[in-house]
This record gives sequence, structure tokens and C-alpha cells, in this order.
Amino acid sequence: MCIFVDENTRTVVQGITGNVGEVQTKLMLEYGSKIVAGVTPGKGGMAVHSVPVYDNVKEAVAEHAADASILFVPPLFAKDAVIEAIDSDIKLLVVITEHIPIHDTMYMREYSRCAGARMIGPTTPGIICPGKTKIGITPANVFLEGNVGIISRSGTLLYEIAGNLSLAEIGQSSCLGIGADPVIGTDMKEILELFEKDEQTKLVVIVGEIGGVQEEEAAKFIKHEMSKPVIAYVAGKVAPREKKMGHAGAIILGEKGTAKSKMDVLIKAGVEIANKPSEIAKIARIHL
Amino acid sequence: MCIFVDENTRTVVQGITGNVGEVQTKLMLEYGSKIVAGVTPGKGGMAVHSVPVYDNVKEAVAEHAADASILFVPPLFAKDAVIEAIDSDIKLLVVITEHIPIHDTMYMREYSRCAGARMIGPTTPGIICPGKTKIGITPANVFLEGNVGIISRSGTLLYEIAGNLSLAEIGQSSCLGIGADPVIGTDMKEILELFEKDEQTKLVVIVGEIGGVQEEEAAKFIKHEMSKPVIAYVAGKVAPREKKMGHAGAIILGEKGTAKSKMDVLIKAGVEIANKPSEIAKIARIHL
Amino acid sequence: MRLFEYEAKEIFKKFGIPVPKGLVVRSAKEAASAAKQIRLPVAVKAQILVGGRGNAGGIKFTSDLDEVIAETKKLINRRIKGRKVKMVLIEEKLDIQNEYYMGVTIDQLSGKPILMFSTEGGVDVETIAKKKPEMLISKKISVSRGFFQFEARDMCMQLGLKGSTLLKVGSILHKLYEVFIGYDAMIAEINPLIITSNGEPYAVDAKLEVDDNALFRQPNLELNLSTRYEDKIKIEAIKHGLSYVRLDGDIGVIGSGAGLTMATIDLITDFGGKPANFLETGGGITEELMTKAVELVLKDRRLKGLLINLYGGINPMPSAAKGIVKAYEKLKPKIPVLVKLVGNQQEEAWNILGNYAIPIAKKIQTEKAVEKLMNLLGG
Amino acid sequence: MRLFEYEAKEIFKKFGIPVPKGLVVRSAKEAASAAKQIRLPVAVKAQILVGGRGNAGGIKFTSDLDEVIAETKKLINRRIKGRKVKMVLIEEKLDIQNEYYMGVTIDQLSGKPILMFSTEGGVDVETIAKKKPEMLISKKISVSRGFFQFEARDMCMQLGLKGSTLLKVGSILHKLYEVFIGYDAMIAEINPLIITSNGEPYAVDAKLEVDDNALFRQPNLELNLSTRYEDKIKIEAIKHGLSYVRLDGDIGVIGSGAGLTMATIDLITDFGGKPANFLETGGGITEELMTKAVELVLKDRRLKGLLINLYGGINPMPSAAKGIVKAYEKLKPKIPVLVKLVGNQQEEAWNILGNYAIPIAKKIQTEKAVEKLMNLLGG
Repeated sequence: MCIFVDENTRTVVQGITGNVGEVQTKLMLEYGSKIVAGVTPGKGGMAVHSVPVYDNVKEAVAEHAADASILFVPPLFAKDAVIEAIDSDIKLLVVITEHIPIHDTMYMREYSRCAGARMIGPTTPGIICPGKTKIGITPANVFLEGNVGIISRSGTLLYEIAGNLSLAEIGQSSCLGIGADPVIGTDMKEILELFEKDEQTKLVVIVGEIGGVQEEEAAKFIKHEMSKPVIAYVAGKVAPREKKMGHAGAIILGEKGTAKSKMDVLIKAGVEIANKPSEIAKIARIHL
Repeated sequence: MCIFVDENTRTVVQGITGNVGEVQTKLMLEYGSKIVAGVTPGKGGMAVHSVPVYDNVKEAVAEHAADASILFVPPLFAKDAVIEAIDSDIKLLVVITEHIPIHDTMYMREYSRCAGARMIGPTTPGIICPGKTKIGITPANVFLEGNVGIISRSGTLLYEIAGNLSLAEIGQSSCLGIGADPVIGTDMKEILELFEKDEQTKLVVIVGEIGGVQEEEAAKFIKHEMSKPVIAYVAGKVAPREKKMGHAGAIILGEKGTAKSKMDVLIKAGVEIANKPSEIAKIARIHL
Repeated sequence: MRLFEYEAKEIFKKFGIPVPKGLVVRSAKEAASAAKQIRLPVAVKAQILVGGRGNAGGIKFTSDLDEVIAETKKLINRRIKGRKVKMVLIEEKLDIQNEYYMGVTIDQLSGKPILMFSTEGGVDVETIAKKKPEMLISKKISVSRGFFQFEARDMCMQLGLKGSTLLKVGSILHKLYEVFIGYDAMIAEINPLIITSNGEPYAVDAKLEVDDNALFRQPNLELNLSTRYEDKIKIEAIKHGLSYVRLDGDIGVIGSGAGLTMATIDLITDFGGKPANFLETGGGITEELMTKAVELVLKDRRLKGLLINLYGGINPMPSAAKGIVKAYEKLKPKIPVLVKLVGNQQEEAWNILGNYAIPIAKKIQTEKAVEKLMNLLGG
Repeated sequence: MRLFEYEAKEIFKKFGIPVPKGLVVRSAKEAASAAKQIRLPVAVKAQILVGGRGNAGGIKFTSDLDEVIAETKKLINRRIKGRKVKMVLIEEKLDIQNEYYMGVTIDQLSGKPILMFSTEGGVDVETIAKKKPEMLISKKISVSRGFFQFEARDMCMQLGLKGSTLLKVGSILHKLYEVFIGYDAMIAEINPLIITSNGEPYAVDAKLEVDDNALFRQPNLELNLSTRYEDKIKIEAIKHGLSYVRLDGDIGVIGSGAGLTMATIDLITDFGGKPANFLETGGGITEELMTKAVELVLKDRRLKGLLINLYGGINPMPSAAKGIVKAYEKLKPKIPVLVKLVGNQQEEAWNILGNYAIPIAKKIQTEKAVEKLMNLLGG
């Protein structure tokens, strides 16, 4: 099964008329995803790749019974767009947008959890269930259907890792980017819980990086509640301290958040560590 | 019975160490009210008229099982003090403080209702149940125990009206000032509902004034749901238009909120109008 | 505190709401130079703190510089709706395609801010509500949750706005709410918000009233009382935190609560007298404040008598009595002054007043006190 | 963006947090005049954007004017913890009775601001948490509900604060949260907050880091990058929205995502190479941005080779390829450049690069690309 989405998920694209929104809508449609409507305030009545565009999410939901939204809106408008979607009864939000102020993200996280909505991201590549559907920006050609679940903090590294597995003919069940920001809507350990329950998934790959506490919290869950094998790759082994490596979240502060400390915690939780992306397939093959 | 309070109500005085808080605490104690604690941040450990003072409401509630609070804190701190009391599980708040910014009062009203707490005021003289208890600043000597309920927008006019009734040997069950501000915690019609149910109360006197919609909303309730006789006095018959008569709430805007328009609505709802304070006793005597 | 149109527009502009180019002037000469700078045609608008000046001749449009000068001369120092014009706003005249209404005020019953929007602007909101209620969209806001951009757009969509107009007008509606919150407003209103033939919106009129109780936390507001009020007694009263309203009669009234004071002027009128003022102390009486209140009212030369009506609830009656005595000693009024004073510590206060032979009404009924004063006045 | 101590203190002061008197100087002469104005004794504090300067000799206390001059001369242009000192803060030295800690930061797991308070100030918060956890009070805040004065006092009460100290320190803790929210902060910290022998609190050190993603809505912040960074490539990168970190090696690295780029530098190291930098484009690649990124990295004279590692997810690969070609044409690099590029529209991009004979790695594995580059470098 897919995590959060499936072939029947009816998705709205917020920010569909922008360059990125338009291109990614086409790619999702080509992959077979049910993109039922787009929303860009002031552009209601248009169509993008035959997808009708509305001025607000409420109308899009009313007309098309949408239950998910993918957001390509600019960072300044992201908070408003997320609240709008939640207030319009959207239950899954995939926030692709990068560079959202973290104070806005804190609000979005609190609001979505309070409303019982699931927010993925921001700064996420989204979700892909190879062969079935994708709600995100992942390039389709590097993924292969199968039974490895991947959770990644990074987008591009998700493609690299999945691509490495696919080349080794090890397919994936669901692949999710949780988002590279310091505060995100859904944590790594929450997705591990779902992979643990998912019948299709036989093994899980965690793609971590320096900074934050996602890997450490995931390790706690793995240690006490996970029965399926978990392999981890952590990027940033040679990253210097106290330097932001691309995102506010990827920074080593004091003694905390180094790749080594994360790997140590994961090893103690029973996770097998891949030192290079290519090693993941080798370890995975033992378990599959 | 008393409205909202009785002899067993355990009250905290917020702002007990100020001049007004101190004097009024003494007067309430003299009336027999159970003032169990005082709160003034930074003055914990003191005693005012033998009432122990705490630095916060939480401690006062923990030590003395208080369930009500009367607030004498300055307007700038009132919002904070109200939220503190509500978060400390105080269920009745009597906000004496005048001149609270209305944006703060809107917040206080919303917060108290959301938390299931009852806020009276701001700018209220509080509640007195003659012969039993008082949580407020009403002078004791003008009230007399009996079976007339009084709801007043004004403090001083409440004393005048009650005093007039007392002189005529018509006593009161409970007398409440709802507060003179445009936005208040508890509306006139909500107190009418309680008087309608209260066995001790045989007749209700409404003391209104120009501005706002309290009397109009009360009239709706009286017309459709009130069985007990209601007498009203409305102040401001000769007040000029568009001038604030003492409070932001007491202003005639356009055609709305004149004493005459209020009296007309009340008459249509079956309320008897007293043109002078002394007439109230005359009308009341017919019903009692 | 109500702001002048030009002050409100400065604030609106700071929040990103487009307003026409404009300059405030105090003379015809300044008006001419302003009109040249802004370019004709212009609007010449009297700056007064009251609505309805358009119908009262307070706004003129002209393409002629001489007329700008003449019109400004005519307006400055003229009275419009009872207010003396001291300033005139010379403002760019825009071509108007549509006139909208938007406003935020406080819904007293729900205790929440209420936003209103209508595509039928240019007339007052009560008229829209009466004549075309279906063209007036309103929404009550939770102050703890706030108001979002998309909600502003949703309101505009309900009246059919589309495209870039939807975006621009929705954004202005949202900004108006931000002004309302940011400035502790009682009302923030744009009427009309015009749309030019180029599709650009402008706030052509602006109304902003700030909560008097919140002025202390609005340091950006300039509190020049003398440009706002003409009555010197009123200005003095505001400075001391006293609430004063001038009335047409000759009997001074001071009360220790708004309701009581209103009832007192009602009763004076019932007894055939004419109140000269309404002065209310609120719950913060001190000796000094009471002295000031009595002095202020006694300054009024129209006065034939004065009724002081006080309750000892929250207010300390002995202090009030001392304050009255002090003013009495100082001004030695020739007119009859009657003090009605009851409540907590009444005896102590009566003694203080009695020592100075100030007439006292000791009974609770204000009616009796009014009657007594009328007798003193020989009415 | 981290602010200098003196900048943070200016903001704290604006919010009502008491700070010692102080003046920023850029020379010994200015330091002398500042010390006279402030009055001795003073602290002479190097203004650098890194913690721990106290132990590294960046702070001196003195009662002697000559020493102020000497110390300032010693500090200006000196490197402390790798940063060149350009400014010195001359600050009133206060007598210290107690040292407290207070800070607000973001708790990543709960996604909420977390406030911390301790009466064991003067050392860093990690040390307090490790050595005296019972003396560190923390509270997570709901951003939609906010933080109230009484809650700040409650935190202080838990560590035994009483009387006027409770009021003053509680109020400062609340104001620190207001700074945190008002300035879109990642961290706002006072360490130490001192209490003088007169019982007055002062923020003696101040730390404030503003979210880079929120700078656009913080118009009050002056964004003088050249006082913040020495590296010109870094400054250029920030201006173009590129994320750049200088490293110690000689192989340039450009990647289209933080994770991928980090993995690339890790792999280069694994293969025995030494990365010269980390440059990440994010998801907003255009032709111009790509050209700029390649130009910036190629400016680095240490470079022996360059690996560009791109994925076509959100980024348009044909534009990236065109951008690389443009930089290539312009700079005609003599060193080996290898482009690994896969994902959406990869064939189109390969064609563009192929036309200019730029070496391409078409396989998905970054390891293979790194290996190929190392071979090109003769490694």
C-alpha cells in the first residue's frame, strides 16, 4: 500500500499557474496521479493541462471532492495557503515550497495538527508510490515499484538513493521526503510507524543528514517498536561545524547533530548503516 | 438564590494590595464574603486584612480552593490577569477595572467563553446578593434583601435604583452590573435567563442606558421566553447624538441606541417603563 | 479618538493601502502650491472630525487653480456641521469606474470585530444594509485566530470580484483589518474604495477611530487635542481623565458614574431645568481630581447652579468631599451648589462638607436632590 | 542572520529590556572618547559573530583609560575564533550580584518556540542543562496562543524569584519572547542577565539570530553583508540566493540540493579528494542562476576540478545545462569539469552539454561521477 496517498487520491494543485506548478502538474498527470483541480487566486476559470483552475480551495473542493493538496505557492503566501486548504477540509498537504519563514511553519504545523490534517514538508519533494501515483516533484524515471520504503530529509538525495536501489532492481513501496527545514509538518518517526504497519513494505531506508533530531527520534521508535529491518545513510560526514549546509536545518551546533553522532544512535537502535549510497542495495539484498 | 455566587463562593482578589483593592477587600469581608486570598505579583507573603497574598493565582487556588476572582488590576494588566485566572481554573471573573482597551476585552471575552469561564464586566460594580454576599464594589447600605432582581449597565445607577427600592421596602434577590463597556463578558439577556429560573426572584428590573444593543437583545428574550414581570429604566433621554456619555458604550450613533428607541423595543416586549427611578417601586408594588 | 482623514490615510498608506496623492494645507496660498504639485484636477476637502461633510459643502472638485484658492479660502475657518475647518486636504482627483465600501468595526453583541464589504460604495453602510442587504458581505472575526488573506478574498468573491481586482481588493480588505488591529481601532473604514478605469484601487476616503483606552500603547499617534476640540473645558477635562460633554443649558452637573450622571440630566430636564454639561468622574476620584472637576464646571459662565451627585462605591467619599471643599474655598461660587453624596463613608464626607456649610442632599433619591436644587434656583 | 551584540542590544532596548550604556567604536581614538562619555570602569568587547569570545580574549574590563586605548588597538583587526574584529563595544561595567540565563529558541521536535530560564547564568545553556538541570526551567509555547506575562513570572517563581526581582525579570523574559516573535528569530538569548547590587537587571550579553527566510519582512534590519562576512564568494552567493560554504580542499562542488551536495563532498573525501566548497542551488535553478553558481566557484583559485551534481526534480535541467554552457564559454576553464545530471528532461540537457563537449556523467550513481572526476584529475 502507499503511505498517505493512493491511486484514488484527488489532489488540488495550489499555485498551479506558476512555471513550476504547471510543469509539475503535467508530470504528475503523466504519472497517472488524479490532479482534479488547480487554485491560483485571481486566475479562476483558466485551465492548466486541462485541469480547471479556481480562485480558492473551497470551490475546488466543492466541485471535485478533492482530499489532498500540493502547494507550489511562494514562501510569503504559503502560510495563508496552508490555512486555506485546511479550512477547506483538505486532509493531506504536501508543501513543496522552500524558504518559508520558520515562524510561519511553526504556525502551520500547530494549525494542521490541531485540525487533524497531515502536512508533509515544507521543502519536501513530496510522495511517490512507484507505479501507482506521485504527489510531488520526484523525477519518475529513477523509481521502481517494490517493497522498500524510503524516508528522506533531502529531496535530491532521495532520488539518488532510490535510483541506486532501482539500478540494483530493488523496488520501492513508498518514498517520502519529510522536508529539509528545521520544523516540518510530519516527523520521520511518524512515517516509520506507518511503514511498520504497511504490508507492502519489507524494509525501510532512512536518508538522514546533519542537524536536528529527526534521526535520533526515529532511532527511539526503531529500538522499541520496529520489527522490520532499517538501513540508514546519513549525509554530511565531512561537513564543518556551525555552518548552515544549504538549509537552516542542516547545521551542527556544539556537539550535537553530527553525522557520526546520528549514526551511532541509529546503530544502537539496531539500524544498519550504509557508508555510501551504493552500499544500501547490498545491505538490502541480504534482507529481501 | 443568588446569581453566580453564594455564601460559599471562595473568592480571590487580584490586585489586592492597591488602594482600591485593599479598601474593597475590607468592605467585602465586612459583608461576610469569603475572600480567601489575594494576588499581587511580587507581593506574595504579605497579608491584607488578614487575607494572605500570593504572587500568582495558581498558588492562591491551590492553597485555598478558590473558585471566583474579583479584579482590581490596572487596565494595562487586566488581559493578562484574566487569562491567568482562567488558566488557574477560576470559573467566575468579576472585572471591576475601567478603561481596558476594547481589543483586550474582545480577547478576554473570547478566551473566557472558550474556557467555559464566566466573566462579568469589565467596568462592572460586581454582584451583590443582599444579606448574603457581595463580590463587587457596591456600597452595602443601599441594598435590602428581597425578591427583585436588578441588572444594570451602570454601577452608580444600580445603587440609585436599588436604593430607591430599598427605601420603598422592596428588597432585592441579586443585583448585577454587567459593565458599561461596549464589549462585556456576560450579556444582559444571559442574566435574564438566570433570573427567570431563580426561585427567589419574582420580578426583574433592567437599568439601561443609551448605546449598544444590550436592551434590544434582552427585549427579544423577554418577549419570547420570560414569564416574570420586567420593569425597565433607561438613562440618557436628553443625551445628545454622537457624543460619548462617559463610556465608549454610551453613545447614540445615527438613529440607533437612543433611550426612546430602547424603551419602544422594551415596551413591545411587554416591559413596563419607569420614567423616573422612583416610579420603579410604584410599578413593582403592583406585581409583588 | 477619531483621526482626521489625512491622518488615517497616512496610516493606511503605511500599511500598503493605496491612497490618492494629497497634501494638507492651512491657507489658500499653500493650497495653490499643493494643487500645482499634485496636478489638477484636484479635490478640495475640509478636514473635520465628523461624517457627512460632502453633502454639507465640505468637498469640491475642480480643474481650475483659481477655484482651488477660492474654495480653500471659503472653507478655512468656516463651520461645517458645527465644526470649524482649520485644515484642507488638496488631493488628486481620480477617474472612477467603481465605488466599493469596506469597513471593520466592533460587533458589540458577539464581542468580535466585524468586517464588511460591499460593491455598492459611496453611500453609508447603513443605507447599503437597508436598501441592498444582498450586496453587503460581513464576517465576524475571532481575535485570537485572526483574519487571513484568503478569507478577505472569499468575501470579495461572494460579490463577484475576479482576476486582478479580486487580488488587489482582497489584499486591501486584509490590510484594513491589520490597521484595525494594529491601531486598536473602534472603526476603520474606506468609503469609497474606488477602482479607476485602469483597474487600480484607491482609498478615496478614510475613517479611523482609535480606542481612547488604548492611546497609551499607540506611541505613533500624535495627540494634539487642540486641533481636535475647540472647547477649552473639554480639552482640560480630557487631560485630567474626566468625561465632559457640553450641553445647551445653565445647570452644571457632575456625577460619579455615567449612568447616574445621565439620569441626573434627564431628571433636571424632567423638572423643567436645562443641564449645561455632563461631567463624569469614573471610578478614580481623588481629592485633586474632584477639585479639578468642580473648577472646570464652575468656569462655565452660563451656570446658574451646580448639582454634584456622588456614590461611595469604588470612589472614596471623604476625598471627594475634601476636593469639593477645596474648589469651593478657591472659587467661592456665587451660584447655588448642591452635593448629593451617599454610600460607603457617607457620614465622614457629610461632616467634611457640613463644616464648610456646603448644601448636602443626604437622601438616596436623585429626584429629591434635583427638586431641592430647583427650589434653591427659585425654579 | 546572526546580529552583532550591539545590534541585538539596540533591539532589546527598543523592546524595553535594560542594557548597559555602550558605544560601538572602530578605532582606539573613538574608544577613548566613548569610555570618557560612558565613564570608567568599562568593558571592551570585540564584536564578532561567533560565541565564546570571552575565553578567546575578546572581552577585557578596565578602569584605566590608557588600557581602553591599548586594548582596543589590540582587538581591532585581530582574528578571534577565525573572525576579524572590525568593531569594539565600549560598555559600562556594572557590579554584579547575580547572573541569570534566559533564551528563546525553536524546539525542532515539537515545532514550537521554547523558552528557557535559569538563575545559573554566565555559562552556556548546555552546561547548565548538563550540570544543574534542576536550575533550568523551560516551557514550550503555542505560537497561535502566545505567551503571557504571568507565565513568564511563573517560570521565574519556579526558581524562587520574589518581590521586585520577580516582576522585573519576569517582564524581561516576556519581552525577550516578544523580540523573538517580532524579529522572526531563530534564537534570542540573554546570557548573562545580571542583577546589580541595587537589584536592577541588565542584559549584559545579547544574542539574536534572525531567520534568513524572513529577512524580507524585517525592514528594520540593516543587511550590511560586508560587515558580516569576509569571503567575497560567500557574499556574492548570498546575494544570488545560493548557499555557499568554503571548505579546505581543491575540488569545487555544485549540487542542486543540500543532501545531495553533502553526500557529494562526503564521497569526494571517501575517494581521497578534498572538496574546496559546498554550493547548493536549491529548487530555483534558472539559466542565469546556474551561470552565476559556476562562475562563483570557478573564481576560486585553489580549484583543480569541479563536480556539478544535478537532479531534474523541481529544477529544469535544460536551463541548468544552458547556464553551465554559458559560464563554460565565458570562463573557458582549464581544469576538469564534470557534470552529473539526471532526472526529468535529462536527454535534452545532455544534448545541450554534449554540443559543447562538456564531460557528462549520465549514470545515477554519484559515486561513479566522483570516481570519473578523480580519474580526470589523475587521482
